[in-house]
Amino acid sequence: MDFSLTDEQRMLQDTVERLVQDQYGFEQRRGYMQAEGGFTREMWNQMAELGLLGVPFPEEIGGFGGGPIETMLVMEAFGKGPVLEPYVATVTTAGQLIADAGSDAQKEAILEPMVGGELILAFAHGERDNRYSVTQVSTRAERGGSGYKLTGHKAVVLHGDSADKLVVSGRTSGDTMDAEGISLFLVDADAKGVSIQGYPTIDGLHAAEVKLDGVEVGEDALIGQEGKAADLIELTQDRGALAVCAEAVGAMTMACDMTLDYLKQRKQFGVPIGTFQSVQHRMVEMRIELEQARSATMKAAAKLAGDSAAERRHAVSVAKHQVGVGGRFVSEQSIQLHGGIGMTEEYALAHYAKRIAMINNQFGDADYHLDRFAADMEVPETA
Amino acid sequence: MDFSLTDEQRMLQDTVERLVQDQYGFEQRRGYMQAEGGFTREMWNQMAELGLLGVPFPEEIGGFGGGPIETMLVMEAFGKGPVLEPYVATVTTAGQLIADAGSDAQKEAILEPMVGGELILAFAHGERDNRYSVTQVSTRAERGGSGYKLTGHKAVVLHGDSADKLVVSGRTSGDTMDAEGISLFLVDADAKGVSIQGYPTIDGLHAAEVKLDGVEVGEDALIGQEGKAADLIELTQDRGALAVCAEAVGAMTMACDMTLDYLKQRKQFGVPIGTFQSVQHRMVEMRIELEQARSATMKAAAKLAGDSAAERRHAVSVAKHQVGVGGRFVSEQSIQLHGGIGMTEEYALAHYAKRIAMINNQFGDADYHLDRFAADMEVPETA
Amino acid sequence: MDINFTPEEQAFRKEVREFLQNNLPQELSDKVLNHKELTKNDLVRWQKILYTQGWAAPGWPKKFGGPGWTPVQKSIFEEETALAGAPPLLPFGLAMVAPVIMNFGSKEQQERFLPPILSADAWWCQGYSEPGAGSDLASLKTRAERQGDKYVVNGQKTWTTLGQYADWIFCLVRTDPNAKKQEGISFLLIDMNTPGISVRPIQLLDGGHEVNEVFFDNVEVPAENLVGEENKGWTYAKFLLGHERSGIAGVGRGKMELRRLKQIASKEQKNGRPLIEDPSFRATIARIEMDLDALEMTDLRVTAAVQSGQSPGPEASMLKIRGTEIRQEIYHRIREAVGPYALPFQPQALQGETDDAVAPDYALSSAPTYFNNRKLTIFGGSNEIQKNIISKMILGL
Amino acid sequence: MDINFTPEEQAFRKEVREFLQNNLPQELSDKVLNHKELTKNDLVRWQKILYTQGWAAPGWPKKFGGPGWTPVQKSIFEEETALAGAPPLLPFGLAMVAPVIMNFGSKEQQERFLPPILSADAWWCQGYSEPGAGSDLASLKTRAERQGDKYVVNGQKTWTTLGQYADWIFCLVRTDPNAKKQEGISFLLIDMNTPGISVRPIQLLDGGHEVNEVFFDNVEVPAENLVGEENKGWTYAKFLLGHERSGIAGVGRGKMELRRLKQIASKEQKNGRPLIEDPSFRATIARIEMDLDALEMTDLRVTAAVQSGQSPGPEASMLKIRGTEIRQEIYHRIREAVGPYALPFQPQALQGETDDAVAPDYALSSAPTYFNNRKLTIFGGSNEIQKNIISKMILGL
Repeated sequence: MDFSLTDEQRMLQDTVERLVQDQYGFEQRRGYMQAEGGFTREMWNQMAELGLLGVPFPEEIGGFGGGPIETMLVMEAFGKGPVLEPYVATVTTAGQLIADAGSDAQKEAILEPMVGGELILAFAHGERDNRYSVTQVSTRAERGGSGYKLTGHKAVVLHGDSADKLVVSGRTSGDTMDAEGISLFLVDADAKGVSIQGYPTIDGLHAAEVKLDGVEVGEDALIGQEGKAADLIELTQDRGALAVCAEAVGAMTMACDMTLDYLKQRKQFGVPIGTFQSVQHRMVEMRIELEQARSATMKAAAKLAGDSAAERRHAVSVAKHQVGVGGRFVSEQSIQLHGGIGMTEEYALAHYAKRIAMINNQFGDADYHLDRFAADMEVPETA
Repeated sequence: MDFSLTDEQRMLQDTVERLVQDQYGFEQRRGYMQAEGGFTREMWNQMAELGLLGVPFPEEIGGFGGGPIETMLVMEAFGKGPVLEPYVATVTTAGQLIADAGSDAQKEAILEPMVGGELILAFAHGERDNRYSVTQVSTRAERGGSGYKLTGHKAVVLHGDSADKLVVSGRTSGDTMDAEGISLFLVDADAKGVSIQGYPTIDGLHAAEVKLDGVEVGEDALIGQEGKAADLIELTQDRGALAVCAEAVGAMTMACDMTLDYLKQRKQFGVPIGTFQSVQHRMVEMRIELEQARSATMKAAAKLAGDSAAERRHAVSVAKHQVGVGGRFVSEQSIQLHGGIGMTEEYALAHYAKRIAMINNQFGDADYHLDRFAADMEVPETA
Repeated sequence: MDINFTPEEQAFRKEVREFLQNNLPQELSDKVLNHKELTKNDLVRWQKILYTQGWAAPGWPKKFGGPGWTPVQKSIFEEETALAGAPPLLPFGLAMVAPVIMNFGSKEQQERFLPPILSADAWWCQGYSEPGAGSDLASLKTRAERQGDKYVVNGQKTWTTLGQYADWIFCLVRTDPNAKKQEGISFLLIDMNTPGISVRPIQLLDGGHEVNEVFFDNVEVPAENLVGEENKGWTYAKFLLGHERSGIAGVGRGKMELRRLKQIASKEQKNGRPLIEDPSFRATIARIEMDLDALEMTDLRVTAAVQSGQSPGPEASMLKIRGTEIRQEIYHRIREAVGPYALPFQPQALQGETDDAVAPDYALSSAPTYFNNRKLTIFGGSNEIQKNIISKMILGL
Repeated sequence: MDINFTPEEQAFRKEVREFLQNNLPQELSDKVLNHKELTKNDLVRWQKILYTQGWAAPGWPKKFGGPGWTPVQKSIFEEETALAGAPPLLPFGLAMVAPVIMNFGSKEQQERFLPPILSADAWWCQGYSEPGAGSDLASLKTRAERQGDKYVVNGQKTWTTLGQYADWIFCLVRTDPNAKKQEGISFLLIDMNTPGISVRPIQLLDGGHEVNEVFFDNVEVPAENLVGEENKGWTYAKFLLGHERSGIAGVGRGKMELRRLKQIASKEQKNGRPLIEDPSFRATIARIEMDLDALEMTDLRVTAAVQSGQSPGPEASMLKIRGTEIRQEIYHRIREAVGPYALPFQPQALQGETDDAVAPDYALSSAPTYFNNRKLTIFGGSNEIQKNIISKMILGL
């Protein structure tokens, strides 16, 4: 057991923290948001130059050779922005999925340019009524001609409006609720029949509705085995969940720190409000939630690096549930303890609070992960 | 809308409160507990003389002619003891059940002596595995000879060890889980085949396991219609629930008052602990839970007096759930704010705290009533 | 004890309900029920409809043109209008400055100011909070110096709700800087068109513009606009804070929002079935309904006490605490119910431009409404302050 | 970063587990796992078994006869013994007075007192709290006056856990009544058989006799029983309070109790099916397991920090708060799981006379255990005090 970081990990952490500290000031961030798609290519290229886009990929293709721990370190630092770039969409979900299951041709076409910052990806799995389900897919992928024809509507695709290529789930057989029969495809964002409507999200990021109207793709667009994508989709969603958990830990750290500062500075009735005991105890509870979220996220990262899917599901659900529930507490109480100023758009706290809260609506909310955990839960034999 | 009491109600309330105040001091109560069955016949007779045992019965048989509101007033005052006598067992559950559904002969044989304090009853419905279920009954009542033969095990029958007669549920047809086929019988406690094992309960009352081993009763022992007792059992359990909710309100009032006193007197670090803001706010939250419990109990009493079973179920479940959850909070926090002294048997607080907590284990706990409420819950049409 | 409404009260409820059916424009209730943005015109329009009926000021006595309702009638009116999706009646004129003018203002002030408040011809806002005076209101610094027949006002107010539309502002100002904190404060009525007043919007985290900062730079106010006596303003402020507590529990609003939650949970899916059929989500909703049901009874108990002449007092603080907690829980659950569709931020769709809307109104408004209503436990005396009040006033701690 | 245990640590866990399988009497684990009453003999018996193995004092260095374990090894040992249902090792001798004697006692004191603590031949109890000095311990009043080569002690201690069995008590006493609160306190070791000492049982609400009052009436204590310097006792007390924080989260115990909750919920029925299959009860259990799982990682993080030489410090307070909350929640849910069978009060059945038992041990012990464990958030520094510590030490508030 060893919670210390390797020298390489520490350097990575320093790099990202410095990037965020130097270039993600409140006003700077507001400026970046004005760019098309809600982030600047300059920053994205800088991330590429620093090697961040290659963190979880092998060194052969220009990657850092890292794993979930490294992703956690990057995302935690990103949470202190919070950073606007399509990192989770491109690198953590779609990119890692291709690295895992893509054909050699796909990997060659995608990974190096992606690591270099030239290619943005998005993971288009969600649908209007599927909530956070892994296997509820109504998008159809019919065999025809020399490939497949995709028809369906992909919902709230993170950074779908910036993506050059989309990883799309579609059903090659079975009914909407079947676990079997789901396949994944690599689709050009500008392919015929693809229409993408992007929009900002309330936490300052971007997402898109992606409509597929008889989009024709070749055999070579299939990622992995036909009809067998469910496990890969679940793994991908768990990776996304870990990434946003780590981001939440970073953002919760900032929310706690800002609140603590405020409690020391702001005076009411002639004394700093931090001298009121009920306020002190609330702050303590916020810190406990933060530490619990940090612990659960560390364990989830470790288990994502392991090879047991059951342990991964278990640990990711614990982390995402804790971030959902504890994050809600930190987000709400950081606003509450700030009072009115905590509700203003001109003040950085609100942006952390919003991001923390909205992370619950991505990659499975607290209820989703409680359900999954409870279904899997080990029950000892009775004597 | 009028929350004031009638003169008669106020007199009743005064009578009971005075009884409890004068004769239910902490040491007095400890003395009563030593008597057989956990209460004294003297006190029971006094309650009879004051007319309390006739509160919900018509004046013709010596009753007070009251309804659920009057029961609430009596029980709330009893909660300030908390009183040990078998009032809920005898009067509120078994007694009212007979008044509702008994034959003329049964009423004549039971009610007047009961109101006079000469006859103690108990409601024997629970079974080892039925938790709080209305309709899960495995006790069999087989037709035979000139009546029925009862076989089964009735669990945690409140004051079953003092009862002269028991109201027993048994199945005349169907399977354990069926709603139909349940009947009620009046059984002498000393009938052949009845064995009763009494014991104290942790909150200072008494209960018993009642075993029925081929107990033969006549046709005239049947209460109401054969096989149709489910609704009556549910009504009876709801009456019991309302009674213990009101008792909880009385006990919660005492727990809050004692805690408030303690906060003003007990000093730590040179000041009364009530000057610490986190303690103050906890006390405020306890009071809010108390007021919510009081409100919900009042509504449940009003709805028990009405003629809609659906509204009764709704209101009783709200009250019992609130008493379960809010009572837990008041019970636990009153101990917590007292510190060690709150955990000692020699100090009255512990007895209120125990009674409040254990009320959750009678007549349906918070989960039971949440389930029932959720199943019944009105869902508006969607536009 | 009878928790049922009297036949008269029931008839009154029926009358209100029928009036709403016939007179509440669906355009308005649609906006309210979907948390779309209400314009100034929407709010004025609705108050004028009520004005025609004589119901614009539920809390006013007949003498000043109010309906002279009992507390129970007011409570019924509030519940029915909330359930029907009527726009709120803004409190700043009707329920805040008007009672102060009625009780402490001169006859001239009453004649001049009250009628346009009633008819929605004058829009008022509140000038209480300052950057350094929030919960600790008495530490306010805005100065008003008497110069002949006028006051010259300098300073800043903040969190001024809908001040951008206001014709008038009522202000607490410091007239005696040497007196003790609570003394030396006066209550002044100021025309928002006076030179030297500027209003700066504060953008809130939900993207909306609801509150403002108001700056006073040598603003000249006629001395006749002083309410009551100079340096007695704190008395009036306390009266105002203690006066209008009816409806503080927001039970009607809570019921309306709970109904929305159920409707939304019936429309949204989980594993191919309506979300409301999911046992754990259903239990969550049931828990909220149980809490609200108990709160309704507590609210009625307080209302009945007021009706029989008792002061609501600090019990109102309990209603405020629990009522706001319940509302916030509902908004959280609505945001949860819509899943990933809580993310899209399309304020234009909530302002009526629905062409690009990617989700139903209830989904698009879910997150902004959740964030906006964090204010419930902060403004109007934070819940922490309410607990301090109860602790001091009821518990004597 | 590697959250897995090293091969050496895993081997150690295996060794502990095998030892427990072979040496923990089932009679004892049955009592522990069903919350039946443990006698003095039970506790002594178990410590003597560990003593034979050299494991009686997990926290002691080898020098004094301890196993010299690392913090991680200690944590593994605590978890495995808890999971196996081993009786607790009482902290009063092993983990409280012993470290003080090791660090501040004379060589003579070390040689005299430490061996019998290790071998369970001397039973120690704690003389800290007084009726007027609980959370505010430094306001203690028990006096010790130096008279020649002895101290004469007068006063009262309370909440003395298992003092009824004790051979020795370690006391904080006031030796200089004129000094400031924290100064003038000394640390004294007192033979419980000394004339003038009387022990009065305090009965707790669960029916058990676990704590006592101890009265001192002109009790003569040899001056050689003073630990360290006179009037420096507060330093040693603080050392003691800060020293033995390992295991404060009670993760092993929490896991064991959670396992019990699951087992009980598998045996108990709801609507004819095992309670654990009820979606809402199952979700309740799952929530607890999730909280405990996260706490385990937090505990390991703190343990690893201690292992690498950092002081656990106020982080231990977080572990105490969350750990006790989780345990109490489990006890509440066990009481809930057994339904009406939480009511029967049959202490004799929990002492082994099971003829009249009307329900399984786990049901009969459910309510007493629930009530008894209200102590978790009160004793050992209440959770409120823990929050004050964090507030001051970590947050700087």
